[in-house]
Amino acid sequence: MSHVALVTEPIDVAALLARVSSPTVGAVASFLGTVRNVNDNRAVTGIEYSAYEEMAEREMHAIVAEAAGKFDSVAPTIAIEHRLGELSLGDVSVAIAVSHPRRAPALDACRYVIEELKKRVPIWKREHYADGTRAWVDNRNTVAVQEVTR
Amino acid sequence: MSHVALVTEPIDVAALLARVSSPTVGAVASFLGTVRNVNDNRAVTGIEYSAYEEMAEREMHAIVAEAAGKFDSVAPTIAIEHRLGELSLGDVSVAIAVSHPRRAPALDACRYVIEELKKRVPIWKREHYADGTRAWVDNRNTVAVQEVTR
Amino acid sequence: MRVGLRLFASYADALGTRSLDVTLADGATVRDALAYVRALPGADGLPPAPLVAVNAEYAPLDRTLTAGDEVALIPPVAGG
Amino acid sequence: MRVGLRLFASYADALGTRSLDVTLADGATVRDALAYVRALPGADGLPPAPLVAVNAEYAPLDRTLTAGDEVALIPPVAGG
Repeated sequence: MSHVALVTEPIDVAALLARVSSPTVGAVASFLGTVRNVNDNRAVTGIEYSAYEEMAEREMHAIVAEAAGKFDSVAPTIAIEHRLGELSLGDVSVAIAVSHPRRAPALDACRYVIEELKKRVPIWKREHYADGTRAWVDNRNTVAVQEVTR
Repeated sequence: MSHVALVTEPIDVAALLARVSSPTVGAVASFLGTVRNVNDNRAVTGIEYSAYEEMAEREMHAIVAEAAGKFDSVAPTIAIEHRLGELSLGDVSVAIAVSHPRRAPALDACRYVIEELKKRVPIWKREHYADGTRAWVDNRNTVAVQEVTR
Repeated sequence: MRVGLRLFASYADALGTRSLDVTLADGATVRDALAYVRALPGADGLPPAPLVAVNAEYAPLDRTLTAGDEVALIPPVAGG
Repeated sequence: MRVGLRLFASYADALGTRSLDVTLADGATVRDALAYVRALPGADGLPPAPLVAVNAEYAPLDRTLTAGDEVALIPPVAGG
């Protein structure tokens, strides 16, 4: 059974992996997003995440449904949790776990989920900087920077 | 610091993820191989893994070194543990955790490590079947089947 | 007809509110709801073409609204 | 000169041993070590061109061996 949740407590990654594990799968791919101490050359001290919660959950369920038939005739089992509220450095902001009988669909679906989540799930973040300032930051610039450095 | 080990006790996945996590990374990609209850339409009851241990460790270190410069100018941090001995259904046979400041190199390097590991690290498995028989199984057939079903 | 407007993150900061009930003409579209928002104080902080969701789904500008709809302006997302 | 041979998994089963010390002519290559193994009882269970490692690294057939080398026949791998 796939699982989607927005949570305010720390994400229990081991429990998320356990949710998708079973003797019928051969592969579990996962992705964790974590709060980094620097972004765009600014020293970050924490991040505050918020969401349009009903819509975020709906979009995550839509992404799970899309992934179901995209990589193999057998659907992967997918669990996604995104944390909201005040996060500290090193905290896990998002955890995605995907299992499948075979590794290629597990890896493909895991990547699909994080890429789509970053494009369209209505979640926002405000970074807190070492100099005491704060700023709303979005995934467009990050994507642009990534593409330049590839 | 990257980490490579062959182990006989159950792999502690949370500890492996913690090894590569730090406030300097933004992404942790991981892959777990688990013992599946069926392979090639035969009911599997367990798998026995063995290795040419010195060489397996050396090859895993070589794969880590190759991944260092392959996906980004910043090297990913990589931890790999492969279990040896008798494994039961659902047990984790291999765990790979890869962290990087950005997600694309983390995901790319994680996939590179599992694909290369499956091609060249000298580890072998004998499957035990529900009918009491055993057979040596290798990754060539699995790869062929995967390519046909894609 | 009355529809609910929701604002989030930087848009909520710009307009100083997170939700408001507004009255639009029957048959109004997403475009009309956006025009309403643009007339509010602080709306110069919004981009030229913000994304919009109706009842928690992305919706095009020509989507016709119904009484009771929830119209949300969606800032560039930052999940992950 | 003496070199060590190591066998693993299905190859060890086929030949009934996991390691043996053998004497090869000075200047012998991986190909010569393989020829030695092929003459052993049970060697018909090996494939025509098994992979070989010398001192824990994959090595080509024409690699010249040195006294004390460890020559391992590597069955198709199954890690993961």
